[in-house]
Amino acid sequence: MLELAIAFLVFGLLSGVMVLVNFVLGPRRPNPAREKPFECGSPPLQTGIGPVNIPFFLVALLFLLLDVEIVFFFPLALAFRGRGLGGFAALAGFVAVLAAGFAYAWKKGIFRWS
Amino acid sequence: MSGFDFLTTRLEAALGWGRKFSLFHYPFITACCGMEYMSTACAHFDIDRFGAGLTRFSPRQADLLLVVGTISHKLAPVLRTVYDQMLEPKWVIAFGACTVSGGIYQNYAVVQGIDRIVPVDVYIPGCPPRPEMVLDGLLKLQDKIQHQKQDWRWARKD
Amino acid sequence: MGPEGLIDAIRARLGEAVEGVTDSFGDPVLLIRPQDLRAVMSALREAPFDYAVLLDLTCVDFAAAEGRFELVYHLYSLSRNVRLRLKTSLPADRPSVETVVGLWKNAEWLEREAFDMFGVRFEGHPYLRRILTYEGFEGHPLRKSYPWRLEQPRFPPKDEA
Amino acid sequence: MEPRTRLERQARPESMLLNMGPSHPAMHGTIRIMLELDAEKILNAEVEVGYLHRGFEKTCENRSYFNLLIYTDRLNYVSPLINNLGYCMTMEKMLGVAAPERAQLIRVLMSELSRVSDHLTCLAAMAMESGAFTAFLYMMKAREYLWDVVEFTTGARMTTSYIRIGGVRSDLHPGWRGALSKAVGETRKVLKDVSGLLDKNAIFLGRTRGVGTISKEDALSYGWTGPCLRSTGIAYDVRKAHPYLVYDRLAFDVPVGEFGDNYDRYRVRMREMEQSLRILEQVAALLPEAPPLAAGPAIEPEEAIRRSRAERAREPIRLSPNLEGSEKERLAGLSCQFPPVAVPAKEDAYTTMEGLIGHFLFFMAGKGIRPPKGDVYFSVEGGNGELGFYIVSDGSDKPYRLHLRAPCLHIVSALEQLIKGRLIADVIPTFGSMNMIGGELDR
Repeated sequence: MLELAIAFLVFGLLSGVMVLVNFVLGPRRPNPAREKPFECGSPPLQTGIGPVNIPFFLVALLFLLLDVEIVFFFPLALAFRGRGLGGFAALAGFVAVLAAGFAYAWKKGIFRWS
Repeated sequence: MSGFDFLTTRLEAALGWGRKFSLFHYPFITACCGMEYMSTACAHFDIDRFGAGLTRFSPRQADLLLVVGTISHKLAPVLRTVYDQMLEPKWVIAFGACTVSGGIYQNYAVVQGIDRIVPVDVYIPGCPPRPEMVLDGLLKLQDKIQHQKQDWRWARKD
Repeated sequence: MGPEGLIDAIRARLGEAVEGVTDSFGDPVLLIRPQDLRAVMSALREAPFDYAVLLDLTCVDFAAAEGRFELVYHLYSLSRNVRLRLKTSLPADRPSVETVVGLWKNAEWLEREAFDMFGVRFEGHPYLRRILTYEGFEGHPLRKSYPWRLEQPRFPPKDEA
Repeated sequence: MEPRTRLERQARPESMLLNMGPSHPAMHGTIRIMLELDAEKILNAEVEVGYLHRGFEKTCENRSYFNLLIYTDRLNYVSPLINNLGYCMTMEKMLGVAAPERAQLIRVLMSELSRVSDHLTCLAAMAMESGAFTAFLYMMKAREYLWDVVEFTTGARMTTSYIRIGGVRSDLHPGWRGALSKAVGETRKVLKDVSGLLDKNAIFLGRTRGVGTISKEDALSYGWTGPCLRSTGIAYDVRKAHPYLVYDRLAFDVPVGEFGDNYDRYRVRMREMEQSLRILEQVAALLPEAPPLAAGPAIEPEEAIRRSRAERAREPIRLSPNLEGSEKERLAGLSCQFPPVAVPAKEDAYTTMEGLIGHFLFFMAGKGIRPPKGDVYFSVEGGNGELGFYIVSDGSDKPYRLHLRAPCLHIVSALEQLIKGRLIADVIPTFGSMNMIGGELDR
């Protein structure tokens, strides 16, 4: 339990210092041109963001889903350490469910843009 | 020298040291000097040995504007926009004779030196400059960064 | 058919549209009347001569000396591997000629460049706009009347900005 | 602001307008593509050029024929020696002059070195923009070796202005055979590595095979020439169609693609590099060893002047070789002596009155090289296609009009058609495979 507390303390301190250093040392010189979007240097053709298209949204959703799955791998791997094949089977089941969802999305043509 | 001054000079020296060895450059490449920039950035002459190897293609993440090649009047506003959109602290290197003074093109189309558009820190002459001259220019900029008055939030504006 | 035969065949085919044939360092040059330039070009592009490629289109400013602009077209026939140069003279005060955009697709940019650099108007061009210089540029730089070093900067010099 | 461009006028309100602007890593800094997008699909595109318009043609009208050679280097700055060659051969056609045999062989050697470095740079940029950074580094390494050969001889890596009207500036440097064979060997090794990396690479094939396809008729209608035209299957190469220099005596073939898509343009350039290396080896075999220089140490110019003041120099003297026009005995093989279109020999200029007068007459305003009145068009096979010079001369020492037929302008004018209806990611390899060079496109 102790090393967990130390870990949180160190990481919290480190990120705090980094944010603080950035806040202290970063010069502030507001410049109106910096508010405009960067479009390779030429004046933007359109102000504001137009309507967002559905395909972007679907891919973002799918990414979120699978990314969270990967984050779950770490605690699962720790929890099932040393449980041998049983542990691996449990993990495989978890992955299989999500893989089935991914295959279904792929077949439904989430990645076909035209 | 009071205690606080000692601290700020040590801080400025550290800031200068940190900033000069992690220059993310924005290659604003247009013309023939771009070929020489490719040789400088690649394995043979390797600009990365001096900490300036990482090219950032967005002005938000770059602190060194490397203007390479001829800047024509049609491109001048683009250069000005990119310079304005860079975050502080920022430096500008004029790479090649066309950026320094318009070079061999003194006519209706070419800006006679980019210091008419953006403030320039280091001028690298040559048409195109040899890669060694470019690295020398980079070292000169690093000296300038180390010994200049560092800019930070509460730095005195004297 | 040899070069001489080709020129005679073209003259026969085009009739009086061809004002003259000259020779420049070994290359045949046809002088064409501006008003039936389009007809000449489409005829040369078709079967017997099939000049499939519009190699180049340039303009030369003789306004000071002879009060005229000269449009120079270079055509190239792939099957017979031979080039042909055509010239038309346009009055210096209002140079305009019919576009050849329908015949060759690269004519759009070539004509835009001739318009940008010399001010030659091409009737029927879909999008005749400056190509090399920028929006606020007055005048046509490659004309002999335009001074060589007259800059039109888009920025006031930095120190007054 | 009211819409000025055609794209903004025709744009549908709900689509997104985006600039793939001049200052973009894949746009080589000088092209702006205005895109009308529906998510990732490009509905309409408009290409704007002219960001590197440097007034080349206007500047040439105010320079003498000899002085404007330096501007030709900076046209297609990836293969500078081919521009020199194009300009000088156009002038030679107008002056009715021919370069001697050795100068022609050196010219072929130099222009083939330039062609290989042109294709290397183009494919390196195309590969890097599609993500293959390793291929970029390999090819830049190979290009360094090629530039070493050019630098040892001409003194500059890129902007050499080494090929002069009537011949070349000076002879090849003594160790050129070793440097050339090392460069050719290294380039072959790199070509093998890169084709291993990219030829059957699923990602590279996915992005280039079938992307940016153009038909034969469209390619001809757009006036395409060079590797891009050959990728559609039409074997038009100026070196074969209108042989110049010694190309008719050299054995090389013209690689041709089938579909005219990005992958074919890549393959045609790769195979063309192998042909160029073949040419380099043949020319190296054809080139005899340079005749040994006269005995005796090379003396400095002021020493020669001092001696010639004392009494007229009888035995031939030798000046230090770094002066242009020195090594007089070799000049006969390097540039055409009669009519005098090259810089007069320095040995004469320093020691005899006629040489001195000749030297001044060559460089004096209004004297120099004055071709007869008239206009001339001549073209060579550049890195991107048919590089043609159209020169109108009015008899003075300045060209009345000098126009460059830029192969890039014709190739890039087809870009709008090639990317319409495709995805944004397809713009990058399509534009990369066209090898747009700003200096040549916008002049």
